[in-house]
Amino acid sequence: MNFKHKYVFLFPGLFVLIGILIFPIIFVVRLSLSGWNSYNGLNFIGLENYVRLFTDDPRFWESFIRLSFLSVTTVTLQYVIGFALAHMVWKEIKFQRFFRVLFLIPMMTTPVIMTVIWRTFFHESLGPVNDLLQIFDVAPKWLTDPTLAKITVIIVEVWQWTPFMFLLLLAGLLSLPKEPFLAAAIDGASPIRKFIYVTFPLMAPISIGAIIIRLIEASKIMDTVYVLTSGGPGTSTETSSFYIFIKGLREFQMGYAASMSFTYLIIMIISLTVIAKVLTKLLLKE
Amino acid sequence: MGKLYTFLKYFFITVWTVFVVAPFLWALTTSFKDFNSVNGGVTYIPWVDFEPNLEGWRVLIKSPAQGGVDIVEPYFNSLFVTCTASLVSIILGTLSAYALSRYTFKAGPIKNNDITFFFISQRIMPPIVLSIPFFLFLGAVNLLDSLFGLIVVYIVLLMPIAVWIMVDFFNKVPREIDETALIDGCNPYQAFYKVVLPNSIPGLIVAGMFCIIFGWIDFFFAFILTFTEVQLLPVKIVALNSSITPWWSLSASALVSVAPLIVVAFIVERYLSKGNLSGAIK
Amino acid sequence: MKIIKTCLSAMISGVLIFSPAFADKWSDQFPHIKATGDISGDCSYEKISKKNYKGKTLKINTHAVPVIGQPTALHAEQFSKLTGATVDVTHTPAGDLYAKAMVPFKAGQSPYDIVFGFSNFINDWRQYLAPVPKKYMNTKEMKDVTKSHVGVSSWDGTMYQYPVDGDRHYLKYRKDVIDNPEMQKKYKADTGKELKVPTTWKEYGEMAKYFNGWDWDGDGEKEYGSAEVMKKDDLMFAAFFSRSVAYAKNPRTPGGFFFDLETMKPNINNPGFVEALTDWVEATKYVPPGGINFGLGDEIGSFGGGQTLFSFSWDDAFIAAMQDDSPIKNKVGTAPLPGADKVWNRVSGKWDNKYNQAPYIVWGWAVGVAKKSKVQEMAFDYLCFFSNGANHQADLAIGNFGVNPFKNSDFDPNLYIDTMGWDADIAKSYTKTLKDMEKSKNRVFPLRVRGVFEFTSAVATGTSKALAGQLSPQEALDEVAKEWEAIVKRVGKSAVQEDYAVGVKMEDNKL
Amino acid sequence: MNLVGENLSYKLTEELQLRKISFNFEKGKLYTILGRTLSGKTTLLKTIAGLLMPDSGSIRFEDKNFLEIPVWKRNIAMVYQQFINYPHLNVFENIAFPLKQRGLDPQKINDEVFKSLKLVGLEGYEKRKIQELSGGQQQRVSVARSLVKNAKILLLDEPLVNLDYKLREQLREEFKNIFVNGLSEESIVIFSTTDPREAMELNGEVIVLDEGRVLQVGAAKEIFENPKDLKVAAISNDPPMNILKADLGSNKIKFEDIEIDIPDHLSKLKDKHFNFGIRASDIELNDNGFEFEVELAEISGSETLLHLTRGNLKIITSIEEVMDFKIRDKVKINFKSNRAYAFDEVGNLASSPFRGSNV
Repeated sequence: MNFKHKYVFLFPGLFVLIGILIFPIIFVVRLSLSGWNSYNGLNFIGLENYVRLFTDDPRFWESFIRLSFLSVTTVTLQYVIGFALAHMVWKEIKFQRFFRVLFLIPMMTTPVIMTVIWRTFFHESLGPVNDLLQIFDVAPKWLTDPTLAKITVIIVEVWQWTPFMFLLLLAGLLSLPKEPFLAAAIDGASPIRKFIYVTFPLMAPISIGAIIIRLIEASKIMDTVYVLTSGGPGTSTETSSFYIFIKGLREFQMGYAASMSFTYLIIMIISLTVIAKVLTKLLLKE
Repeated sequence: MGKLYTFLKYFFITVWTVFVVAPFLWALTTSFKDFNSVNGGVTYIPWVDFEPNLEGWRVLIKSPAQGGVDIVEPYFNSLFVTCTASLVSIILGTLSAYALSRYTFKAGPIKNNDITFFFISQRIMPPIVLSIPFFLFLGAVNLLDSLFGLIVVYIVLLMPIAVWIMVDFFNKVPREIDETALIDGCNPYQAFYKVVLPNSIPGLIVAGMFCIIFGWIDFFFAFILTFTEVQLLPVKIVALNSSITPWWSLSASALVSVAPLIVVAFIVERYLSKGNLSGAIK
Repeated sequence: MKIIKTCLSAMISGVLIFSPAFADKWSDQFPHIKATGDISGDCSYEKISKKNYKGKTLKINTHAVPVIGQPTALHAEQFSKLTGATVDVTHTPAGDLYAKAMVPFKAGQSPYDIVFGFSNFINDWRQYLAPVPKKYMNTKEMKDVTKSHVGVSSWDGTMYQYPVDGDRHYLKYRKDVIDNPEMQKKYKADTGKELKVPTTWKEYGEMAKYFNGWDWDGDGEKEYGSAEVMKKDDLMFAAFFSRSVAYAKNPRTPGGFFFDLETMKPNINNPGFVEALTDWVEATKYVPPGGINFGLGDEIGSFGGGQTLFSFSWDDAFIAAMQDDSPIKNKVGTAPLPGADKVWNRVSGKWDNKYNQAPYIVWGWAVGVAKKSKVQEMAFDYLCFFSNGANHQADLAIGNFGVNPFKNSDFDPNLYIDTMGWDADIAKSYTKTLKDMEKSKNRVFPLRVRGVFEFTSAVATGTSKALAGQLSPQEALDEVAKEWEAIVKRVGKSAVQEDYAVGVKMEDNKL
Repeated sequence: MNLVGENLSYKLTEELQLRKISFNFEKGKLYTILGRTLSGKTTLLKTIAGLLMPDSGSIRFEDKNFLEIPVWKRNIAMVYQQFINYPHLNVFENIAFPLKQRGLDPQKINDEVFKSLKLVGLEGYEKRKIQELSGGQQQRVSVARSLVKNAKILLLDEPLVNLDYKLREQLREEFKNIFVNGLSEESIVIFSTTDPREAMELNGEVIVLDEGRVLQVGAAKEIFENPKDLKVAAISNDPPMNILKADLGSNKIKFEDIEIDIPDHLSKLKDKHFNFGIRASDIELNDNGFEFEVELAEISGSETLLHLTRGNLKIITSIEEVMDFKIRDKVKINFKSNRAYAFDEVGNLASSPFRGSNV
């Protein structure tokens, strides 16, 4: 099928998007070539910002590595847990509707607000977690130990966004064709074999899509870090987007922040493309 | 084997349920606390551990002059902006997604997948930096601090999600259905809205839900692009977070702000239960 | 000045004695000022009610409710009733106030007529703000503002920020422990030292450590030594400077606390600052669990909730502790920031082994009127009204309003004894503490050079790495110094120097 | 007035799907497009329907340039091998859909729908949802929908292939009646299939398609009796015709170590080397025949297919009864050589039992 009507379908959305974005994107590039900050206007300083970024800012690259660690870990956990949960409430189970709705809800909370709740939750002297853990005579430093603080960020992220995976994967499971399962049942395959050889391969395409989109979202991880730890202790939970936020809106080095964002964008596009390719190869066995 | 699996299943579900519910329960009790019952040691149960009061909730409807935040108007603003932007995004996104799923486009090296990725990639850029150009852009067209301006920006935020989900969805709807409609005398537009659309409701529901969620929870653009005329819920609630953290009213607001979306969750679940999500057509 | 003060106290005692009888037409209408009634002045209720701003709109961006946000909204409501103006108020979290106003400023817009912020925003904002007109400089209310707060609100003699609040860092302690003879005996027995209000950071540290981790007030909960802002956010650097002034602000070496004004070489990594940071790293051992992730809100909750022995920084924690429903009301005391037995002399390159103490007139709430505002007169009228006698006194009396003393007339202990029910000796030590800071000749003012947030953010990052144990104090501050030098280079040495000179002039008592 | 296609070519990505195809379809006739999977059948049907635009060539119908008419105005009907219906509509609404689209009045629609429901034997199902029907019923609905339009061109793209064996047999019979007898003189029916038997049974004009080319056009009987070349022979027989490299000796045909007598119709062959073709059904079990070894035995319906080997020879034979063979059993067979074909070395038909040597 190929009619000229296709443009009528595609263009409204595409042009609205481009129309709204063309100016901002061009401006970001222009901004990244300027020293726009609290005392400078939109001057032109060439590639100075990029030179600074690539030669004199280890903090950005450290935050990038931290971001990669955090996003890959959280997305992996979200995927595994989300898949497990979806698989469990896929077939008949008691209170199925209740669980399905319940498991969706964390995603619907506003991160900046909900993380405040989490902060009180993990508060080392006023929060319930350590209060209850007193029974075992331990008091983990949820927010003040460099390693544990990362884990706390991961816990909160997993709580918030596992529902995203859960929903997509549950929807995927519910739309699977029945025939392969019948065939597997006739062959007398065990549940584990059935999962490995039937369910999982059938879910591969939807898995790839969900993982990629979650990686995009997880890479912007910021609210959680901001509210929970402000990147601390030290710089141990500082992520790229949070660092860009500090440079941009806190220190108001907008030009520099723009160059970081632009660099970040390029790196993300490249790495997401690579990740998508690798995942396709791994999961679809092409 | 089966027994062990069932046991593990229920065990895991229980653990996860506790994990999901815990912060909400904590928010619920905290919402009835005051300064002393938060800061004087950990307390759990109202009347037993601490004397509950409704101040945390009252703050949400009191005027700022009385020390409240008055979220009523922002609540409706948020609903309006979120729903309108979601609706527009879904309409435009669905049309584009349909085109990308059904037709082939080629402009030089750019093909369908690249256009789809272009849509999705709009979500990669960190919002911090984009907010400044958006500010200038909306300023230039005189849309700052207006509902319409926010809707325009949210469309950029939400349309990629709609396109992504709908392309995926349409790819699973056999194209022979559209072809049959054409053969049966529908022009492409009629085929789209008489045949394809009615069969895409599950996809539209999921896409709509994601749009509503991502619109509802956005803080950053709402924060930068509004001043006094228009206030959205998250901005208003975050404005509570002053140097004396009012954990009680933040807790209450967290519960209030998630409430309308629970309705959305029920709608989505209904469609899930029907089992016809994600294009189960053949 | 004295006359006003006498008048005031007379009036307040009047209120106390004849309270039910006291009423004027304004306090009937505005219960907020029922304690005093309208107080005559150039922006009193009476005067402002003569203005007619019907049909005009005033747009204000202020801090979140209640701290400063609530009085803003409240006075806006009153102002609107008096003048017929429409006043729109938005509330923004502290950390975002700067950007919220700066983004439109840079874009050449001024969506707000009045913007609230911190006093150290002044250098970045002043080009977008209208100077306070002479008319308001000469009001009765303005004449009452202390010299240092006029200084904080002004840039090189021109006032850009309308004084509505006064802030400084000082020490807060648990009176019921420090003044308790039994505790004093116990402390003496265990450590061989006197238990008293600490005058040096070392004493502060020793006491905090001793009183860390056990239940010394018998409420069934463990208590801890000190609550401090250690979270790597926008306020952390201020806590560090509070701890540094004793070691690094040497009255014998004028010409710059943060930089050597001559060379613009950062002082930040000199032994004075390193000593302060070493103390601070030590302090992580006597803060409550999670203490190194405490922001200001946590500090207020922790000390104000009775969890710690000490705290320093802004007024709020003290005010919270002194609230009516607080379990430790009237059990807390105030004192100047601790000092040190030695102070670094950057000229001689040696320690001066002399006791040194210096107040840190840290930034507080500040507010300005946008240059592009079309309703400047109304805006200044509003601000003048905001801080008129009646409103200011009523605001002071409400702890979480965040309005703190900045007028000479505020240093009257009766104000706090009468309206807020403070114990007399607490109120006296409070006002004395504040007043003494005004008198001190060895003060530090906030850094107010251009790009100030680049500098303070570097300090926060560096010190927070030290607190987290990622770097030693010396390494951390060397890193900060390196960063500062880079910023100076980027911004332009002479530009920073020019800005900094204004602050140094104040510090060196030349302005 | 005919549906005439000339030199139609269509390219998808780099691969040609149709290579210069021409045809001339007359009204009132049934055409069968026979070809293997991916031979271009569906592409051709979609091109006729207007769903694909050929890269070159032309289609004319009723003296109009058909390519200029968009699909939705062509008045055609199409049935897919997948059972395509509108899942959001019930049976009645599905069948009524094209009529509503034409704007007919409700009474007329009602009559027409019930007429075609009856034709496909689905009376009483009109309120059912599509998902509640079996595969065969779903396909009946889509056939009914295509019939109800009374379209001038009816395209059926392997409508039976996704049904099970029994149902296929039954529907094939019914369809034949419907298409051959139930259609007006004005209609052209084009039926595509991979199954030669289906083509034979439908007994219309057959177009043999392979790799986007038309190999042979002719009546079903003609294609069966005189396949133009080896390819047609392969496509039009199921199981495919056995082709053995043979030499013509004096009075004997030799392949490998087997020698059989030359039947009359092969006696005039010119070439010494040729391809000996014999259908599986023309090989019979015979105790006096040649011994082969069973490599594989499969039972299909009421017949048994035997894959046999002897040295380098591999042949398939079908036996009209269900028999139980084991692998490596020895069987003896005989070739009904009077039903054998000869193809020259290039592959063209040299001689058939029905036509003799074509020289």
